[in-house]
Amino acid sequence: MNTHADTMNDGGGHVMHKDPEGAKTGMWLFLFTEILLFGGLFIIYAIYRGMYTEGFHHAAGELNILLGVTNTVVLLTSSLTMVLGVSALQRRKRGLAQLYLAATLLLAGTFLLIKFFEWGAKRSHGIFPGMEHLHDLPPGEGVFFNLYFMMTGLHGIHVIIGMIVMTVVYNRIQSGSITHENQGILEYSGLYWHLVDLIWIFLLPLFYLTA
Amino acid sequence: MESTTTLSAEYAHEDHEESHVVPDRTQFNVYVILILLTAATVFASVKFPGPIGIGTALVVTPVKGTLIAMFFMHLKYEKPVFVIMFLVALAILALVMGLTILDYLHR
Amino acid sequence: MNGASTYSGLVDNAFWFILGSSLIMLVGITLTLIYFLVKYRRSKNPNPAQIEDNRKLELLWTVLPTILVMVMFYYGWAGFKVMRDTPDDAMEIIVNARMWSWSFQYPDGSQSAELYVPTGQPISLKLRSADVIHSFFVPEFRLKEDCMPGRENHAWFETTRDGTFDIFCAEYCGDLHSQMLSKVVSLPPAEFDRWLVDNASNISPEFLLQVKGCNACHSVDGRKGIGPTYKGLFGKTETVVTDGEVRQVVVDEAYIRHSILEPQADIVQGFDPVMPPMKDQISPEEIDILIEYIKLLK
Amino acid sequence: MTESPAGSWGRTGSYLDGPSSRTGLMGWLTTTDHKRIALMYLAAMGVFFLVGMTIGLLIRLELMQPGEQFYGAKTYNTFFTLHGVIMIFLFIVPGIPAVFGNFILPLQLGAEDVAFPKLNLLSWYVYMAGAAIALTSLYAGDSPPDTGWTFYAPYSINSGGSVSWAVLGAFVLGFSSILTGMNFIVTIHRLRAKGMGFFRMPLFCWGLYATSWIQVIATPVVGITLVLVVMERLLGIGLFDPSLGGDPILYQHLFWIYSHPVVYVMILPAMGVISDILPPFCGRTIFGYRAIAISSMAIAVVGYGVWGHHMFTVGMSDTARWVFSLLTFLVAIPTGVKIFNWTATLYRASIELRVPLLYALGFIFLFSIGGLTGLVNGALSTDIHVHDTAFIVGHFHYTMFGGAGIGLFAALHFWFPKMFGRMYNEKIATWAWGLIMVGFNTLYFPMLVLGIMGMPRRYHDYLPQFQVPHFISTVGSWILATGIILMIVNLIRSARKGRKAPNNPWGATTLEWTTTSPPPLLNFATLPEVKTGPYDFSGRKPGQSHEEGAS
Repeated sequence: MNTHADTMNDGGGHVMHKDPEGAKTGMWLFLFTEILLFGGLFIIYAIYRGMYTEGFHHAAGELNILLGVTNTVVLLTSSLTMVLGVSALQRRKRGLAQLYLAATLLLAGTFLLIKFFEWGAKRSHGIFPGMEHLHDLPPGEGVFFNLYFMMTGLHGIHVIIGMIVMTVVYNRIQSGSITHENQGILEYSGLYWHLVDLIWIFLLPLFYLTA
Repeated sequence: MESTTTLSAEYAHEDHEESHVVPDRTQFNVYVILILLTAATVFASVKFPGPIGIGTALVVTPVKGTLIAMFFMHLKYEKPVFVIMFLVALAILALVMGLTILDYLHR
Repeated sequence: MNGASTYSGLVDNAFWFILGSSLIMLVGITLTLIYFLVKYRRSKNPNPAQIEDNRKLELLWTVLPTILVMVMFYYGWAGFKVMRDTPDDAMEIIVNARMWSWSFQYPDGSQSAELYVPTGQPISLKLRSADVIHSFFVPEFRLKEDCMPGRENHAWFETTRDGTFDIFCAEYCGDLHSQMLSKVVSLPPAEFDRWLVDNASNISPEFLLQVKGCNACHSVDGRKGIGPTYKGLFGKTETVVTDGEVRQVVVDEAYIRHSILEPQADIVQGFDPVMPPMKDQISPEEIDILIEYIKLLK
Repeated sequence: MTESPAGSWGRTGSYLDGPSSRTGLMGWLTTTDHKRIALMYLAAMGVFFLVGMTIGLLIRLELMQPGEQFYGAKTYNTFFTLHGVIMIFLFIVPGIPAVFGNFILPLQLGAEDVAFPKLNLLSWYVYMAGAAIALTSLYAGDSPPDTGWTFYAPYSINSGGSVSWAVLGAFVLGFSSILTGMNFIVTIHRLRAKGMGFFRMPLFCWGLYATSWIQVIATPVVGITLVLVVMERLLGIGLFDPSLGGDPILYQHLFWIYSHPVVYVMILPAMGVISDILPPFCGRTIFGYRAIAISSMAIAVVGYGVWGHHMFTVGMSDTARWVFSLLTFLVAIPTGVKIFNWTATLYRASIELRVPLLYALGFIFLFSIGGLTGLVNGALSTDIHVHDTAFIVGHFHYTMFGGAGIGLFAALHFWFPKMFGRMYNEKIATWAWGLIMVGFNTLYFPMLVLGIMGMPRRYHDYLPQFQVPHFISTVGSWILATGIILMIVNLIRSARKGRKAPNNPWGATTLEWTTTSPPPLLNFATLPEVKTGPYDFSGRKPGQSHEEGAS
């Protein structure tokens, strides 16, 4: 008489219901918390940018636009492969889905690699959180760089988490526990990955282009 | 006493709905538009640093974000409740950001 | 507690209005509740009425409070507006807050540890802090504004009568927060002028210790405070921590001077690094006076 | 319906006994049953509350007389910090949602559990981890944190106390709060009983719904802010440190963007509790159901725009100050609407004055004082006088303890028979209530007076003119503590030895009373279907339970 498709037992005498829409609602709520997490940093950025317009302008000139834009393209492409992966599995093309997922992973790795070299270059110039040199810069430039490292750093952590999740999903498609009928986790990790992309879309102009 | 054993049936009839499959071609088009918009923003800010560059980024970036949310994240194909929740979250972020900026603008 | 500033009456009006209408509402609600409790108790009224709502009534108790709180907002704003508009003829005094003392600097450059003002003269305050957030609070003036490190806040007042009024630090600022007290002394203008002249010529070491806030933490009688005592300090060998390294130094003139200007450089072992740098707050001559004084404290 | 192996038992036995496969301590620590998780929260919070209360008593003891009485300023600063951190982050924020939200929400909705039972258990572990980290700060580093629960920069950046641990603890506790909030939103959206539209939900569910949204949306902001404070301490990133170009006022903005809405996280569920308690003891439906439900949402939304009233003296622009003042007054209106509706619910009712109703009325009285003194803080000129004084401490305790705390006690006495299947001694409970009410006002009312006199808060020592109210306040703290201990002893004894509770001892109408006391593991023998609003007393004598009405 239960209208829910599946009713499972978790061993403790408890009935668990499969509710894809509920799970998706939960996933979106989680994404909201991510947006607000970065939102706090965006507020800080807005205030200091108004306070130290000059300092931000000068400091932003030190960042490499080419690397920033390349990384944007890399992430946008990874979003595309992700979305294609999801629809491939929906159309029961398991191998293709895995291929797209692998491509997404590869692109995510590329993003991190570029970020690694970018940070390294800055570090060799004494520009890194905790380094004395930052305190000697003109007003606002230290704030800019610290904010840059905090925001791209937090974003980088999200990329790493995304890669871990995708690896798990890849293996579970392989083992057959994620299928076209049961593809929720793939879909949710896709949502997460697009959000990571979406946040980068906003970071690019803030730090590389318009400051 | 009630006699039925139905649980949470309000949305139950929709539970078996197949997820909407968006054609790959649509997603590919969205991707191309996103790349073009990125190029436009970069071009504007390199060629015309200052108001035009900043203005372009200010207009284009939210458009890119909307495209990702609508197509890649399927919001266009979800029930309105998801869009409403999303907009509420954004509105609250905008509210608190706006009020904070208000303080600094009038210092 | 009687107000003693020109705008304290405005603030008190807002207080009376808000507290008065609040009291009426509180008593009204409480009495209504008690009346209903007695009148509609189950033994007396076994058959309740199932009233779900009443549009008119609900509209009434939404609209009336809205009007009431808007009036409250207006009263609060009216008093506040006056508090924020410093008159043009105000005398400017700089308030320096630091852990855990106050000093006040007058237009002629002289300083004092208690705030002296002429009665009936608007005083403009520039509020500064050397370390963490403090808050300048004079209850009798209904005046409070924070002293923020890295920026300058402003406030003003004009006393309406001669007298002495308490100054508190109202923003928590560490160990001796509750000792960070001072006084406003409001004098007739002629007396104030005389006081100002006397004060400017006072450069005794005891006065300096007070004005610069040294004696909040450093004793002259050997008592252990937040910082080391001055008694027997000169010539003593101290164990200090410099950049995380422990070393021994003999206290001489150079060491004292350096420790006043940049206190965080060498921290005497067993003490917290809480002293603000005095670079902008003390002159070389004043340091010399203090050094000579410390030498005498055997 | 696919019956689980333990199925028949899961629908008849008590959740307290557990299936034979899961007994003892492990049966609790690995449970995904919302009711058991609720009790685990209750146990943990009870301990933290007692610790916080003890520290509070010690603070009052020191303040009984001016001068140093028992311990020095350093210890005092540590004490008020710990009292704040424990009571806010460990007790009152998770308080009603984690205990009664968890226990009652699925029952009121007619569901078998929350939407994500495993996540629910995870929330409890995250909560315990956060508590452990926060309490680590007592022993890590040179000295315990001494910043106050607000962690204001730059003091929190420079302080020698182990602030980072306390801050990290608060950060982790935020996660627990977010997870609970997400779980409740999805539960309310997806697991309402058949026929239960949003406007047929009990008002406690509405309170939780509004609360959950605040938890989800506001908590991340303080999360990132607290992380930045830790980064500031570790790396000197200078975002809040004025000596490195940062702005301490920005820290306060970000802190209060979360911490003002979070007072609604504390109070909205309590308001829901009161709305649920009144109808059964009045034998009638609540007055203005929709207005109360909508006002909860209104408070949640408007609550995001009022945080600036914590900052009227920090040097914000004058424009921002009056805008925040105006918005603050707007939030008073939906709050007033609730109080008027509750009062009107007593009109032409059939009132049975029993313990839960006593607590509900105590809530209305104390919270009214809290709310009305809040008007003083909303108005600009008056707030400037009382800001950072004992008045704020008094006001805050009237709203948060008199509101959220007494609301929690009310919930405890209302749902106790359902949770433990036993009744408590009502006579002792009434005495405890009396002591709590007397002690509460003796303790906190003098603080309002002190604040208006100009007594700043967080003072270890004070001038002689403040002595009398301080002395009275300390005496009040002893009366209050006696009342609370009496209440706790009574409840603990009754949970084990009280007489068996009927399924519906108060004659209430919401769904949790239609199942057995205590409920079975799967909550209902047969899942309910809803055909009326939540407080429909038609065809029922006041005080009569479901079954009695039917027979």
